[in-house]
Amino acid sequence: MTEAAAPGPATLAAATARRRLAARGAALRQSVLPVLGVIAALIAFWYLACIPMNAAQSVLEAARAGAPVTPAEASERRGMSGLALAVQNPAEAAARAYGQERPRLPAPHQIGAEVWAATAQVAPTSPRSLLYHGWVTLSATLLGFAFGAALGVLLAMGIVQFRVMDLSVMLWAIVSQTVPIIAIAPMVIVVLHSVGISGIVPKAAIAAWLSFFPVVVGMVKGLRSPDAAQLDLLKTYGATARQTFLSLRLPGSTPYLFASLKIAVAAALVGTIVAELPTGAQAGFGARLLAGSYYGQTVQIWSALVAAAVLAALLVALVGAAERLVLARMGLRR
Amino acid sequence: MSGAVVEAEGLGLTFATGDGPVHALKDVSLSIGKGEFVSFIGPSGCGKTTFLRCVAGLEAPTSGSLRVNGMSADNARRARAYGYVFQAAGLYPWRTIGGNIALPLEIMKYPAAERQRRVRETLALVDLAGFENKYPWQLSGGMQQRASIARALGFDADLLLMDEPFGALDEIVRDRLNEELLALWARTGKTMLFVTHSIPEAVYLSTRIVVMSPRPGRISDVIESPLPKERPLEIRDSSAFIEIAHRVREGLRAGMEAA
Amino acid sequence: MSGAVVEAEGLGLTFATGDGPVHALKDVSLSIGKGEFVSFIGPSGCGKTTFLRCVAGLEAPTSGSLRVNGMSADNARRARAYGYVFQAAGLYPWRTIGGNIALPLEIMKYPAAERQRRVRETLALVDLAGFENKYPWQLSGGMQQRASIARALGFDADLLLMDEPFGALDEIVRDRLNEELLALWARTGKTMLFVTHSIPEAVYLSTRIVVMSPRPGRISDVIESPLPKERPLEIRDSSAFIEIAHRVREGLRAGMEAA
Amino acid sequence: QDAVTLQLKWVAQAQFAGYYVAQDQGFYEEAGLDVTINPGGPDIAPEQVIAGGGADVIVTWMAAALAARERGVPLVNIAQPFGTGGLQLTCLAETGVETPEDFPGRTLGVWFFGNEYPFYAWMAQLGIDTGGTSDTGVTVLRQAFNVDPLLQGQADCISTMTYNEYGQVLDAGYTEDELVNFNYLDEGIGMLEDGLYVMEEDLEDPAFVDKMSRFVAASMEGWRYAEAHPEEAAQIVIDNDTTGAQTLEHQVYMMTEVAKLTEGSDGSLDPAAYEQTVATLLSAVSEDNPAITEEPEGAYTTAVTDMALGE
Amino acid sequence: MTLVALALALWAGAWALNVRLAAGPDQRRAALLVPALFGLTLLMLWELLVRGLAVPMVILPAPSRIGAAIAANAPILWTDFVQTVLRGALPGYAIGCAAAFAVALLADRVPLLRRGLLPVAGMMAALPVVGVAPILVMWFGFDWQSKAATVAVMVFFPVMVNTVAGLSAAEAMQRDLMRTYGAGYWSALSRLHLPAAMPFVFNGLKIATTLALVGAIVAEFFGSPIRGIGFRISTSVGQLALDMVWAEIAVAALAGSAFYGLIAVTEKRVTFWHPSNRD
Ligand SMILES: Nc1ncnc2c1ncn2[C@@H]1O[C@H](COP(=O)(O)OP(=O)(O)OP(=O)(O)O)[C@@H](O)[C@H]1O
Ligand SMILES: Nc1ncnc2c1ncn2[C@@H]1O[C@H](COP(=O)(O)OP(=O)(O)OP(=O)(O)O)[C@@H](O)[C@H]1O
Ligand SMILES: Cc1ncc(C[n+]2csc(CCO)c2C)c(N)n1
Ligand SMILES: [Mg+2]
Ligand SMILES: [Mg+2]
Repeated sequence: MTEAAAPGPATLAAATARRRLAARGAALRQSVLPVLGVIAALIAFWYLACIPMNAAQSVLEAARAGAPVTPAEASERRGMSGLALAVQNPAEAAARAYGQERPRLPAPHQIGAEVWAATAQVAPTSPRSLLYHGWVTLSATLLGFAFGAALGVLLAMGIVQFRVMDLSVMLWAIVSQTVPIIAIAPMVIVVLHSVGISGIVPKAAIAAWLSFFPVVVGMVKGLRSPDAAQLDLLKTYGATARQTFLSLRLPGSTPYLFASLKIAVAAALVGTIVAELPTGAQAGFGARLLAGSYYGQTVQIWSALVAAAVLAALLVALVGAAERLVLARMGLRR
Repeated sequence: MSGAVVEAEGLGLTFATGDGPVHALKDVSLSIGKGEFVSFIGPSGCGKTTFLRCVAGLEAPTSGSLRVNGMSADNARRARAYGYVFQAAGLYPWRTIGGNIALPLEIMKYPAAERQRRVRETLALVDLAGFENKYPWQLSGGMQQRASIARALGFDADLLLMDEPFGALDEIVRDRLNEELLALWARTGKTMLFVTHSIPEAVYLSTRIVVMSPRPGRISDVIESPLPKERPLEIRDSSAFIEIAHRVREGLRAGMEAA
Repeated sequence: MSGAVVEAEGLGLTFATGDGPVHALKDVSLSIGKGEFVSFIGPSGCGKTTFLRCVAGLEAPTSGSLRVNGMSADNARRARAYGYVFQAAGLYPWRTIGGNIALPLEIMKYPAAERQRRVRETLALVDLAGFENKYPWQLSGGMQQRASIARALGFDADLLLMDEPFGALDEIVRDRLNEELLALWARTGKTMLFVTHSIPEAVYLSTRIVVMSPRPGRISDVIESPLPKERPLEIRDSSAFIEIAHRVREGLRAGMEAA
Repeated sequence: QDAVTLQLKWVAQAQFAGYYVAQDQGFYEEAGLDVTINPGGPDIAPEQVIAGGGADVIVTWMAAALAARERGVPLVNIAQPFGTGGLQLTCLAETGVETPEDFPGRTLGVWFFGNEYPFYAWMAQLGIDTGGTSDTGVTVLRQAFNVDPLLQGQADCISTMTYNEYGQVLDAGYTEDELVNFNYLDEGIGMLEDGLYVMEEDLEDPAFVDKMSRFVAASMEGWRYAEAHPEEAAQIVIDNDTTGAQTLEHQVYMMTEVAKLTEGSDGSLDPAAYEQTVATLLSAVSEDNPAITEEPEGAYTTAVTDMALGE
Repeated sequence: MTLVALALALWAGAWALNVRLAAGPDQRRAALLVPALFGLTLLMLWELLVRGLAVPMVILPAPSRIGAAIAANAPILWTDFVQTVLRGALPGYAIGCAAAFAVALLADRVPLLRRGLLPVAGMMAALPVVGVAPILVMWFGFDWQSKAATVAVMVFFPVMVNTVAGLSAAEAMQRDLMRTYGAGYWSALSRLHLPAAMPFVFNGLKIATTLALVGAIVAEFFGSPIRGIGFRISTSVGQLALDMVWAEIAVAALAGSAFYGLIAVTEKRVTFWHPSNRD
């Protein structure tokens, strides 16, 4: 490229900006719109599903209010499916599906209102704030994820480098995951508590328990993904195990590592929430879920669920962003 | 015995596959001295690659003995005795072309400045200057192959194992690289094991030509070249050259018919 | 216009890469009639593969027009107008060699007995009889390449696109396959687009030789061959042959120097 | 100030108002105590926590405490703030259950996790099979700690506490006369509910006994205050609810109902009620109901309450 | 304390033995012996530590007591196994995986759907089971149906995400080949995309096996008949019968590992061609 042929810097900048805008527009059409479309379809289906799901209560309320319903007898209605009830009482079922206090399936707007009320309308430090509970859960999740990911990577390295570890650890790592965590969690908490450890650490320990496994599996697969030809090349250089690891296995495993980190961060969140159930329903999304279930507050359960899902999505997106950054640096994104 | 860089005695290798064993090499005996340029030629599937892999310590022979630089092939490998150009380019997709060529240099702990210098030089040698920052998939097949040659030439190995390095190159580039290779060899006194399918190439480059025949892979003929060390491209029109080429062709044909 | 199998007009293709655009093809105009055997020759990286991929509808040109069998390249692809031999073998690792060759036959719904027959025949044609049940990674580089040739020959396409199909083969097998290919072409009247780096091969096979030059890839010369359709291998020693080969070499050299 | 850790059996709610009120009103502080109240949860067994050293004193049901005692956790009742119990079986009248004779063939929701002992004792008394296979038996559903099975039509009867789940059924739109209640107390298999338990070896230390007596006294003061001021007590509970999930309305209801259970008690254990609990448990020992197999010894002490009330 | 010291010595000894075995010539024997020895060491360590430190039984029972509980309660454990694994986990696994596979195919077919569905699916994948299970119990009743539903929901996302990833795993060159044949969708699917996807699919299936059992057990915590692994665990915790709790945990772990092993063996057979399985 000669200087003379190059366009002036101003035009170049303008062209770049235009291109970038166009690219952003394309990205919008490519990624955001389909997501919105799918979400819209889901929500539409959700609203529709509310009618039969909540029909029993709708009809009960209607009957209480003196409206004629079929069948008229409560005992006959028992055991009828929601769909049948909705078909026989379409008007009542549709009209009363979205305003119930304890719906079987809350409508999206009810959840939205609850989430809004619990985030925007209370101080973020109040136990009534979802942000507060989100932070409680998030902090344990991040700590557990950090531990779990580190442990997972270390184990995977050991498994790939040492045959003993491959033979002994892998099997038992699998076994550790088949142990019902919800049964173990309370015991872990009681045991740790009895040796004086409480607070965030027991929760993080359980989060780490769930999150190390996907990392081990993915990372082992990734570290073993280089094919024979690629390994042969390094053998011809007489590369040490360490060098083979650093220059071939590690970069080769990066895509696998990130795929598993995404699963692991979601698993860490689930682990934290599980751990929050027996810790005495004190705080965090787990406590919200539990308390909601004890007091029949379905809307509250769902809003905690939605909040947890959003948090998970954010965490996964964060890992995804890191992935794009790293892979782009490595030239692996085309 | 001393001075023999590669010393094979009754070498054999049998692959066990799902439907029966495949005899890739059988009773191969060969001694290659320091500074020799030995070409291997033979029909596809006759075991040329397998032999080179044995020398490189990448495949374990199932019978016979093999010494490289007086050590076992595996120890020679660990001592970084050789450079290897594989039949397929095998560049690492996460490294740029420059990064791929720097890879062995990094592993052998060449200082950074030296690495840069060598990458630049070998890239120029294979005519890829300017492609340093491209990724492998952005290169044509022949360009990838040249990058892999550059990768093996970048560091100082006394023994070079090259498996059809110029197979995907056009005649002109190939001629140029043949000349370069010969010059390099003359200058450095490296020992060369070179697999090719081109008879003229084999004759032009080699001090000795090993003709192989297939199933099981054996040495069917070994032809010493009387050509001088100094070889301009025009030597290919000389009668001596044509005569050797003819012998190689005959050897190949005989091996084929016997099989 | 009618009867033109491939019709390119001012064809251009630019790849956008991380550090700037790469002009792989520029202003390529070419018309290939039915039954022609056209070879493409040119230095590594000049755009031969890219041009073949455009014809196959695997790459979309960024400028110019291209018709294949009177349709767009994409429609021709859908109409299964051609067979393609890639520069790398690209066999599916989960299928045996036989399974790989049967793949297009299955897709094109050949009856099972017919499939079997054709697999057997084409395997024999490329000298791989007996390897039907082996997996790709159990074959040598040249054997894999032959399997991929067999895969493209197994079904009846009127147009064959071959990208350096014989690059990894020894001279003898190569000669034999050259003869076979020529015989097949003469028998069936297929149209051939053939990329090679070997000048004698191009001259021996082709009715027309397209010489390309690099950066950006352009056609620098088109050479019509006056050789008769009937071509014994010995024709390569004829003066007509040597003369054309010389022209091609000159064309190549001129293209290289201009670039 | 002496530190005391109290492990509750359940989440922070008005069921434990007395302790929260005592804390909030400074009764503990006045008694020279620094009390930490740890709420429980569905899978935290307070008996396990105290055995592991995670608490000094726990709130639990007597059946569970006696069972733990037999399994090597020597718990001792030191006080019994709940004079009577609130556990009942609530049925929908529309299903046609009116008396225990209507049970066979029905699906009954039962709380497990150590709360199943009274139920099995009762069924043994009624002679009803609980295996779920015979027509004359009942199908037992392990009910989560909510009322969904009744509202969703999955059970004919469910376990409720007068002060909590029963209110939830009412909140769901059912009226009192649409519901049929079987109170365990009325059926004669009442078992002592929320009591205070400590480890036996701790009681050997007079300083600990003294600490506990002050704790019990202050707690009972808290209960008295809570009974008198249900609204305020409910608000205190809400303030201590770190989940932020409770509603004041429901906690006021709960406080009012809990008051009915604590009103009669000055904190001391009624030995007759203890005997009845033990007798009921022993009368129905079975595979499903392995609470205790033999008469417990030294499972309660009046020393603490004597001291507390003596002051 | 001596017991603790003994435990540590035992650990060191067994590890040394394992290192020797793994480096030894008989790899087949090592593959069986090493993990067994490792597990045995863990158990011994546990036993000695629990005894040496006099941990109360209600906190952590020793393996010998757990073994005794298993032997004494075999019929109960069998009933629970049938309820949780055969009636809850397996049907749920089958349904969830089949649905995930179908949706993944659909998403792969319709690019718009894929771009829209994947992020949403990622979000749903992170829905905590403990939140979903009570809702599903409310919807599907307390018997095995709700357990199967929970399992189906849990396994759905990992299988789907992996399948979608797998369906795009074929290399550019392999796809180009299909394109040159003008292969139709189903042709390319069955001959290229499915085989190429299998390593990924099995990845998902393997993750799903561990989730399946956990899901079925978790769901039992939110309402169940009076049998099942989860039911027994939570009831036994309440009764402080910790030996029984661990007996059930052992059953769950055994069943889960066997299930995992089954899928892993199938994977080896199906993806024999993959470089990681070749030698
Ligand atoms: N995917 C791609 N991205 C960027 N550049 C590419 C890509 N594919 C090819 N090129 C570039 O296009 C040019 C032509 O490549 P092409 O593969 O057509 O060459 P070729 O003539 O087939 O060479 P060879 O004989 O070495 O195979 C090269 O400079 C190459 O770097
Ligand atoms: N991993 C393997 N498993 C089984 N058989 C193998 C394996 N590698 C090579 N072979 C067989 O060994 C024989 C020799 O192969 P080799 O690659 O050495 O041939 P080659 O002379 O290099 O041929 P080409 O010129 O085609 O590259 C062939 O018949 C091949 O099928
Ligand atoms: C661990 C545990 N869970 C449930 C109960 C039974 N119970 C007692 S009070 C109450 C009210 C809930 O608001 C319930 C369910 C218990 N005693 N312990
Ligand atoms: Mg080879
Ligand atoms: Mg090419």
